[in-house]
Amino acid sequence: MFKKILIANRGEIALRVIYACREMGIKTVAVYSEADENSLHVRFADEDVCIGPPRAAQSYLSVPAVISAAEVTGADAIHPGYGFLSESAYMAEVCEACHIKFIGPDPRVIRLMGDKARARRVMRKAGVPVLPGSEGVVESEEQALKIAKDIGYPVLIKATAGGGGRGMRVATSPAELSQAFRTAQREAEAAFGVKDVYIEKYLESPRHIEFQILGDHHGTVVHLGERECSIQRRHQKLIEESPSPALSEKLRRKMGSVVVDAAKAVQYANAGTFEFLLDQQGKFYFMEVNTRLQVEHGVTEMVTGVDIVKEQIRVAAGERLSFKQSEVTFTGHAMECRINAECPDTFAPSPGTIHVFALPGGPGVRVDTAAHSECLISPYYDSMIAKVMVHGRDRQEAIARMRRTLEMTVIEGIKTNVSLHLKILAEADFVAGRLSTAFMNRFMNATAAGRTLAEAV
Amino acid sequence: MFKKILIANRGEIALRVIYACREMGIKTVAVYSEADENSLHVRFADEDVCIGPPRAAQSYLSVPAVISAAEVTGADAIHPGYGFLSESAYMAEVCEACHIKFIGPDPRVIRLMGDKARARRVMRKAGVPVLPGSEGVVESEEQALKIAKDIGYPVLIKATAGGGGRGMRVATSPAELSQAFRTAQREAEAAFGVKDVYIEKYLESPRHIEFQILGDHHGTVVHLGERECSIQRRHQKLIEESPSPALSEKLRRKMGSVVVDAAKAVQYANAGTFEFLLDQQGKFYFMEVNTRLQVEHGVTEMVTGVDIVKEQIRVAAGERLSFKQSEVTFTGHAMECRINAECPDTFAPSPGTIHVFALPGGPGVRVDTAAHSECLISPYYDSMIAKVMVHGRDRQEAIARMRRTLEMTVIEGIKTNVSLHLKILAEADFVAGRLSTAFMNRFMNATAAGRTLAEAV
Amino acid sequence: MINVDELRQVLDLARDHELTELEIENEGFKIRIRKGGQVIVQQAPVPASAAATPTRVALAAPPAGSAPDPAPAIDVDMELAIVTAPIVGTFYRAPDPNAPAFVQPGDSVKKGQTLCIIEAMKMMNNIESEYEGTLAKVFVEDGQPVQYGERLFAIKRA
Amino acid sequence: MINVDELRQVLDLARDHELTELEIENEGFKIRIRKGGQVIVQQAPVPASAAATPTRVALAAPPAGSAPDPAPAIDVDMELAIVTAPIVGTFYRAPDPNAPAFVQPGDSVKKGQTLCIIEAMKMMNNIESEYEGTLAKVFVEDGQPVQYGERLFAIKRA
Repeated sequence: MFKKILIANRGEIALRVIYACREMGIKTVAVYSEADENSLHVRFADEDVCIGPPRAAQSYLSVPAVISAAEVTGADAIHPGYGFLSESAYMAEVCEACHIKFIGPDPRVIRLMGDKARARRVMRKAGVPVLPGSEGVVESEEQALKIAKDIGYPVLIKATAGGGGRGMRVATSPAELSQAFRTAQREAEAAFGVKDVYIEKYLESPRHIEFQILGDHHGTVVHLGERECSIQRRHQKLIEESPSPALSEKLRRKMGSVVVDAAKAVQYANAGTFEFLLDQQGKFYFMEVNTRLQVEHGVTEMVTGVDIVKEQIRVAAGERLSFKQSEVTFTGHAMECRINAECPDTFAPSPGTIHVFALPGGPGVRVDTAAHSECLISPYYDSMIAKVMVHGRDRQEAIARMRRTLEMTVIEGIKTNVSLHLKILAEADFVAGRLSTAFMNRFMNATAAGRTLAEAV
Repeated sequence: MFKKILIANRGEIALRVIYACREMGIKTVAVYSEADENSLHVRFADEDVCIGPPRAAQSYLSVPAVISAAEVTGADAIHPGYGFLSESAYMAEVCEACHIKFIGPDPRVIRLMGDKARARRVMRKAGVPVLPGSEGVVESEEQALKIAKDIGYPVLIKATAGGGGRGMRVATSPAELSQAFRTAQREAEAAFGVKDVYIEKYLESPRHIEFQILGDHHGTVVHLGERECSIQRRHQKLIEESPSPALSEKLRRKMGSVVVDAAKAVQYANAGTFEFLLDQQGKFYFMEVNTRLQVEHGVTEMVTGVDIVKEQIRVAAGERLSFKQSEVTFTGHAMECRINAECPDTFAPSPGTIHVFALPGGPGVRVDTAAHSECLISPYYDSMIAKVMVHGRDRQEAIARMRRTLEMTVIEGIKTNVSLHLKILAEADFVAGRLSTAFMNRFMNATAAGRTLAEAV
Repeated sequence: MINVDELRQVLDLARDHELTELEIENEGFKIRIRKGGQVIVQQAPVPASAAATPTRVALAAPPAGSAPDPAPAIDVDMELAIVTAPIVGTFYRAPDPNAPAFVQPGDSVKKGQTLCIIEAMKMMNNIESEYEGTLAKVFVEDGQPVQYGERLFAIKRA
Repeated sequence: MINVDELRQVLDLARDHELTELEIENEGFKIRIRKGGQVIVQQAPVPASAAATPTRVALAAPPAGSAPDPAPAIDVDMELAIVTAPIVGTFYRAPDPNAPAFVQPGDSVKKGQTLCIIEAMKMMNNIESEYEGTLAKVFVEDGQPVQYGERLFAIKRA
């Protein structure tokens, strides 16, 4: 087992990794930018190294800075958390070259899954349903028009290097397609430095369903069931839950076995998430694989009792997974609300000092956060300040528990989206489990219409 | 179902009841003394009523004040929490007379269990093993000497109205007995107004094992397994866990069925706890029944997934228990540390303002507390400021999780016993599960000896 | 007692509204702030007999609109005695619905004279005056619930 | 930036220790307190070129003993320039173990002159002076790890 792990991240996920390491008796090294000197992850790591100025590109995203910090502290492994360098194949390769274990899949797998068009091809070969679309990169407008004609409109144009909704465009007609194709290429080039795009069939109101997997270096891959993350705004997840109200036991087993087979086909080791779209007829289509720990992993931990971060560390150290697929059980229903430092109406970020920060306890509540009273939420990084998770006997109890938890949450000094979450949780469609990735758009439009009406009266 | 519940308590347990009520859609009324005006339970209840000055006798312990508050607010039920009026048969009777539901057992059962000597007789009749001892109250020194000779020394003299270790004395010889008998009577009279005492066989290093039960008004009684609460100092519990490392599955089933049968024999409805001593040979002896919600109920909630407070409310409203004994499952291992505002060495209370209060999250952690940054811990009430609970796959993981949670707990402005807990959690006997009610005495003596040695060197 | 957080909130509000002078007085608690000069915080003396109701300090900064209501302000210098509720219950101004009130504003009041009834647990509790003087104000409407320490009457002492 | 909590902690400490005067200075941050007079808090100007290391404000009130070490205090008025580590790595004062150090205290230093090497990811990175002057102090021992922003040298500017 590792003796010392460097955590190449900040905020709540850095603390989450410290929790796991302390429970396993492993020493930790925190790295931090100058903006994070007073952060809890620095306070609670055994050692800490300042690696650069506030801008992430020169600190948390700097491979040399992180690797040097690992070298000077003698860390034998690096946990990248999520975001930052967690899906950098280059980072994983440099770790390999420096004989530091990267706690994540092999660089080969990261690189493969990072190329969305190639991943799609490989997954289709492994028997995973993918949306009808182009075979890899679409080179020209003519080719795009031909493919769209074959698969039928609407279609989605996506950057092969994509993520977060950038370089993504919908087209409902040939006329729109020409325009959208060029826009997507431009956006892709601006955002990722590569203009390559591909084309897929566009689904109207699909659900976002993802499967959590864990693989070890002894050929074992298990899945920990699904999470439904359909409540998104501009491809940013807001609420995640497990199980999905849309999956029958039969569909869960089918998707689970497809996912496990596909992961075995690419010799997947460590934690990963297979993302799918599920249409209204119960058909599922592969979107992408996230080759890292996910923000919303806690939801799965609550229903399965598996500590995903500890398993990541164990398998990275060469150990076998501590359980078999047949030992995985699903109990009750879990849900997560991402609390962001932002205005609940305009979504403008709201950095600043939190003067009061108090979250309730009680049965079935878990809060992962690096925030506390009198802490500064810096403008340099992500606006997520806390993950409020609840677990109940069923979905209804989970929703009731989430509501009382958010109602009794006190965060003062900055604006947060707590009130937005409470409005979503009160929506009839949400309560009934009628979710889709179109939910938030409809919700925002209805809210805006309500406001306009109220102003008119 | 009730429309509005008045919570006749304060602190974390008042919040705990608010959590349950909000999840069930029931309105709440907080009562408070002048010392608690700024407390969270007042803030988060739907209504609040000041019922008296800081002294509990004139506020939280005042039956007229609490009942009047229920009447003026139109509450249809009262949840008494633990402590204060929770085991007052008189309170339960007044509620009955005022047509307000008391969320607890019938006054008849409370009164029976409150008389320790009578409860012992009834339990023995119901087939529950009790320690050899007197048949009810011991009137004279002569009678005491005769009984002690029959059952053999050492013996324990206990007040029939006892609790918290007051009116309790051990005697190892006839000479000691005469002295101890008179002292116990005097203490009992001073503490409870009744000098009645009885005699039991005294066990050397027993474990404190208690069973959580729930009964409804339709004749169903279930047990939710045991808690081991052997880590006590002066009869105050410090650490509780479930399951007990000492119980085999066979013994658990046996004790569980004894408890359920006994509860049925007295037509027990609502939540209750049967306390036992378990000797080193695996024999168990009835001590007493607590006819209320227990401080440590959360430990049982973590391993069973049952929300005990919600069940209390349901059965008080006349509903059936929402599950059967056969549906009760036990998963993993849970542990609770009671965090007190006190000096960890001298145990002197440490009231004052908490300036910083931050507790970590992560998987398997639950913190029930009414404390927060900049809150005042008043000198009028109990020194317990938080209950830190953890749940792990097994006892080892639970201990590791508790350690990392307490290590990363930040409470500043007052003294707390967090460091004491960390020392206990590091003890070889504790880690090995070698627990007994004598543990803390041995631990304190060893610590004191260590200090003396260190000072001598 | 001075609550530093409360003080800070008050000072923040004063700044936000660009006040140059602010004075809050609420049953024995008094804050006076002058900008450009000094900050003065002082606790005004209250008659020992009146139970001082503590100011609620919510965790939340109070919205500007909910600042202490200045309407029923008690001028301490006028030697007003405040009678507060000694128990929780329902407040009645008269012995029965058809009877006249025990006392009306302007009436003279003697020590030991019944001022009102508070019903608690079906018991009618006569509340008697500890003061001699003239009834200045009735704070609670007939038939309303009162909590412990709630203001019932102000008596201008003789 | 002034951290008010820190200041309060400082003031509490000053009171607890019955100090009549206290001065803390730490790379561009300066607090001076005089009791009986006024409280003066000011941010001293630092040379724009030197990276100012922020003061760590721990959640915990710092124990009295861990107050900023006054030993390597930099007198801003003396026009000392501070060279800090631009990268994380291992600090070497000489090109190889047997060679003499690039610079010694008292040596004159030119702009662009190599002051030391920081090894990071097996690469030797020459750290060059941005200042002209005389080397006043070396803060780090040869072969020690340095983090970003850590002070390496002080140069008395010409």
